[in-house]
Amino acid sequence: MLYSEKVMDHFSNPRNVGELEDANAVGEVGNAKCGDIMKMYMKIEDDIIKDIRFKTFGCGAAVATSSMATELVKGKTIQEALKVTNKAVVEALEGLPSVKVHCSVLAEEAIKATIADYYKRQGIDPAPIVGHTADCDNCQCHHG
Amino acid sequence: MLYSEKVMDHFSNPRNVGELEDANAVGEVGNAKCGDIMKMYMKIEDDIIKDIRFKTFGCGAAVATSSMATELVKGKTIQEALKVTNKAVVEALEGLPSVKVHCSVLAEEAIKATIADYYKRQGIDPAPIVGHTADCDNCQCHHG
Amino acid sequence: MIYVDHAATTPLKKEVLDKMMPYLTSEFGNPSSIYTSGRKAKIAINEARATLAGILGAKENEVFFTGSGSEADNWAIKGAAKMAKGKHLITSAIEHHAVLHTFDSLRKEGYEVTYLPVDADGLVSPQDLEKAIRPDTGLVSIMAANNEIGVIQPICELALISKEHKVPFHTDAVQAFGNMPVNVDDWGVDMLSISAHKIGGPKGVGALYIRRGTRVANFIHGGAQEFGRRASTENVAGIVGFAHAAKLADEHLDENIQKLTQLRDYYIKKVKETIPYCRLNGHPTKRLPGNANFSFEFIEGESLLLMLDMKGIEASSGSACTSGSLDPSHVLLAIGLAHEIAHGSLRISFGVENTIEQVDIIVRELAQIVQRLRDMSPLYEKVARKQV
Amino acid sequence: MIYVDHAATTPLKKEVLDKMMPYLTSEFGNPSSIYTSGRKAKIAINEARATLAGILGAKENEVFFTGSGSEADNWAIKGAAKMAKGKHLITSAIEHHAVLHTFDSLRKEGYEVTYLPVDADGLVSPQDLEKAIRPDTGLVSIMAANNEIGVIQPICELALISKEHKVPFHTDAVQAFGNMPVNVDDWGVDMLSISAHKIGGPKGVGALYIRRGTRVANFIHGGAQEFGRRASTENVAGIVGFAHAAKLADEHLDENIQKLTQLRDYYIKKVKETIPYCRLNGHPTKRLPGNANFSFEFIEGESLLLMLDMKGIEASSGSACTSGSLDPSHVLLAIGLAHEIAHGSLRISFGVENTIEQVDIIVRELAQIVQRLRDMSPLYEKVARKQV
Ligand SMILES: Cc1ncc(COP(=O)(O)O)c(C=O)c1O
Ligand SMILES: Cc1ncc(COP(=O)(O)O)c(C=O)c1O
Repeated sequence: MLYSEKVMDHFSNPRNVGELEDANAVGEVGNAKCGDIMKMYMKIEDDIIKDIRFKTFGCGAAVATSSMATELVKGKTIQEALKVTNKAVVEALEGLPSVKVHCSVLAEEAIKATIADYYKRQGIDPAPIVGHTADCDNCQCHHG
Repeated sequence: MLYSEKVMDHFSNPRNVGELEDANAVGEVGNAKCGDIMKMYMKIEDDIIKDIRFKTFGCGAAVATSSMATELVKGKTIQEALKVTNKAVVEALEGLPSVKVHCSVLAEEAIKATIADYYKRQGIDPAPIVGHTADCDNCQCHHG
Repeated sequence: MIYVDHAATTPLKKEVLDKMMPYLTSEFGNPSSIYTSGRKAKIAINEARATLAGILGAKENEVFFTGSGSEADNWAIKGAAKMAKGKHLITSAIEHHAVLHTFDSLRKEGYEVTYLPVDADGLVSPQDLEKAIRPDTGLVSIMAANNEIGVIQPICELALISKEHKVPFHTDAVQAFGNMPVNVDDWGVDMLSISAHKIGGPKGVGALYIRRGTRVANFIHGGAQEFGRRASTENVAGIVGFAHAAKLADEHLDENIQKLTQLRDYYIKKVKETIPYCRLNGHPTKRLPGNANFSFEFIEGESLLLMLDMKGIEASSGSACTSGSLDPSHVLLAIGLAHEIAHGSLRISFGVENTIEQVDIIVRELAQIVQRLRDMSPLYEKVARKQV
Repeated sequence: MIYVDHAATTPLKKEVLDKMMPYLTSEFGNPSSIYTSGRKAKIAINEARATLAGILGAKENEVFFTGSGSEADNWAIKGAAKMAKGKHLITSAIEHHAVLHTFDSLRKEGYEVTYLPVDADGLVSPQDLEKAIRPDTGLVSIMAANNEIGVIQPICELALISKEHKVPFHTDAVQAFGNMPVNVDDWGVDMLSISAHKIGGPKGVGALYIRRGTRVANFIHGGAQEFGRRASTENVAGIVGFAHAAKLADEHLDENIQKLTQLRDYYIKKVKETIPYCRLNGHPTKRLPGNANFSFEFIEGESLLLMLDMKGIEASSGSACTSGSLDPSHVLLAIGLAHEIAHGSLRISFGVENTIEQVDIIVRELAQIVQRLRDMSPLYEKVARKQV
């Protein structure tokens, strides 16, 4: 199992790590049992993701995908952000070992969950816009 | 499978090898199918083995046991020669690999068969004196 | 670089390589060949076998070289199962995968396997074994020392129970050998697996001890090597290296144990003093001298390893063989750890070349890294808040 | 010393050892470990696998390293038999013991095995295979080139017949690999075994090619090494050495074949000219470039070998693996030799370091030794008398 240089870069210097004091959207996906939790904080203004932070409990790939995902959506509109797929994250990281691809799925779900939270806080039902968001009872531990 | 130095000595410089022109006893044991034939020539006078030669088709151990067996009985009386067991040959050779012990049995049988031939030529039934001699229908190829 | 993952593999000792070199250069003969170079190779193997047998307290014709510890485990377990009268087998819940997955494969073939549990310290209870043995039990296999948490089982007692019931007893001593006294008669085991690369020997060579009279089917069929028990042209250099590594380990066993225990205990004490929310996994004293396995709450092991690696420290999270897998270690779950805590474990396994100064460096770096990972962990957030 | 037993084993090439050395010294990491030294080892294995796959015309995830050629044979045959729907298996009468004894072990487990005969030249007939295949045939295993008489089988044709009947086809290419072009697609085989020590690589490492989609049960269970197909900490140095030896053999294949063929044909011509009562065993041209196997009537092979050895010439009588056994070679019996003639056979297998001058020495010494042994052979007596 070998990580790309890009993964190692984002793991060792994760971008946008930490909490966001004035976040108006927070999402959390994954569960501790599975060994991966991603929590995302966004500050959204005029449908644009002005700022973003994350906290992650997880492996190297989990940290790197979190970091890359935040980079990919930072400054983007909500609509653009919702189009960021796990595949885009994997590509941006120049590949992930196959046993770690689920981390990129988690990253995609973290973005969606955070945006869903934003809509909820606005009193808007996120489901029609964001689609089904991560539900950790469905999360499978034994991907390998 | 490792041969002792003594075996290698008797193999590389076999004693008493060849035919004996004036032999008055010749015995042959083993068979080609099994990969071992020992033929012994003796010149017996006054019940003493005055001279002895052998020819052997067989492995290193077959040659060495033939050589050692001839040495052990040369100059001995028939009675002494009949007491030479395969064990004595193995001991004199400082051991044989277990898969090769049957060669020493063949050597013992060769002595007996040759002495039996001597008695036969004298018109004496060898069976009561020499006992059962090698019968190659009983010889087993698959000792190993 | 500070290498503290000797349970995964060890550096090949210089003296061991020196002994191997002739067999990697001029002495290349095939030990089955009867000419000079073949005989030299054969003698080298015989000597290596005598050395190992001597250390194990075994007879020479009871020691068979294999291509790895895993092969030895597979051979022992499948070979004994095949010859067993019954279809019931017993092992423990914390075996190495080479044992566990071998039993899994036998289950698929119709065998029934009982997995003895372990207590919170990681110990198998002899009473549990006693209770588990049935008239149709064909084999008991319990490891001598665990690769993850280092726990040393009461092999002597367990083997005795097995013997009383006339059930052959195998032990995976891959981690124990070279790190504690291992004697097949003192333990009373019928089969025992070992591996060279765990004790300063080369990778790709192991051995299986089979007590005379124990019924075990062959595993690799073919040529008449290893007394007709294990076919393959022998890895002469590897075998010679294995024996020499074992000899060195044996000669220095007492001093090595003392040194490793000192490093381990110092490390354990320092970690407990320095890093909150940690727990030592495995029995505090019935453990391999070089093994210290801690769980650090709120963080995940792989990240921890990678960050340690960036600081030049090479250690392990669970067993090296399970990396790439996403399940937390079955050993840590078996001793009762919650999944999320099991995920955050770090195994340090010292070797004699490690120093007290290195331990200080490791603990210092480790404390910082654990803090850094906790700071980015959503699980720690809540705890941190409560603390304020 | 004149070493002409390359079919038994080969000297480890200096360049190969050089490539192995880093992994016997500083680069000792366990390839399953995720830290730097582990990753370096992993990369080395990946590269070795890519090299071998490239030479074989295979995909990288179709090549699995093993601990020997014998293990590869055992794995392929037992693994395919286990997954087969039927209980009928086919092999040839002249396989290496690693194949033959593996089939024997399966017979004991209830499989039925058909042993295809060979003609006087040692060739398996495709028609025989066609006839032998039944609806319940689960595997065909026929060696590419024989280790004793060097005969090269029509693998392409044989594999095609197997394929037409949807039966997986395995070939033991341990002797073929490195001595002739070996390409899994050209041959159309589903599995193929090779071994490092036959091509200037180290002892104790082999490989099994398994075509994607071929159903083969695992053989050594445990850790997730080799894509989860073959457990054991990898013999990193051995694997690296294997790949480099294969690369060298591949790069020089044409010139090596030319050189070996020249040595072989010169030797065969000289022996025929010089020594009466001899016969060349195996097909005169469909044979490995370095192999010449003669039977010399009235003498026994072991004595011949020992005497050659005393003159510094190392050669073989039948396969090295069968030495110590008293049965004449099953291969020589299969091509129709009488027992007594089979006993007197000598296999010379040349390597590229041999020279024409050495061949002259060999033939000169051989002629003398054969005569000496005949002079002490009671079988020759009669012939000699007739001659007078
Ligand atoms: C044709 C053939 N198959 C298999 C083997 C076994 O290979 P290894 O010695 O690597 O187990 C050999 C040589 O010993 C061989 O010549
Ligand atoms: C307890 C235990 N058993 C078996 C093995 C397997 O040994 P090897 O890697 O030589 O196959 C290992 C190490 O990998 C181990 O720690």
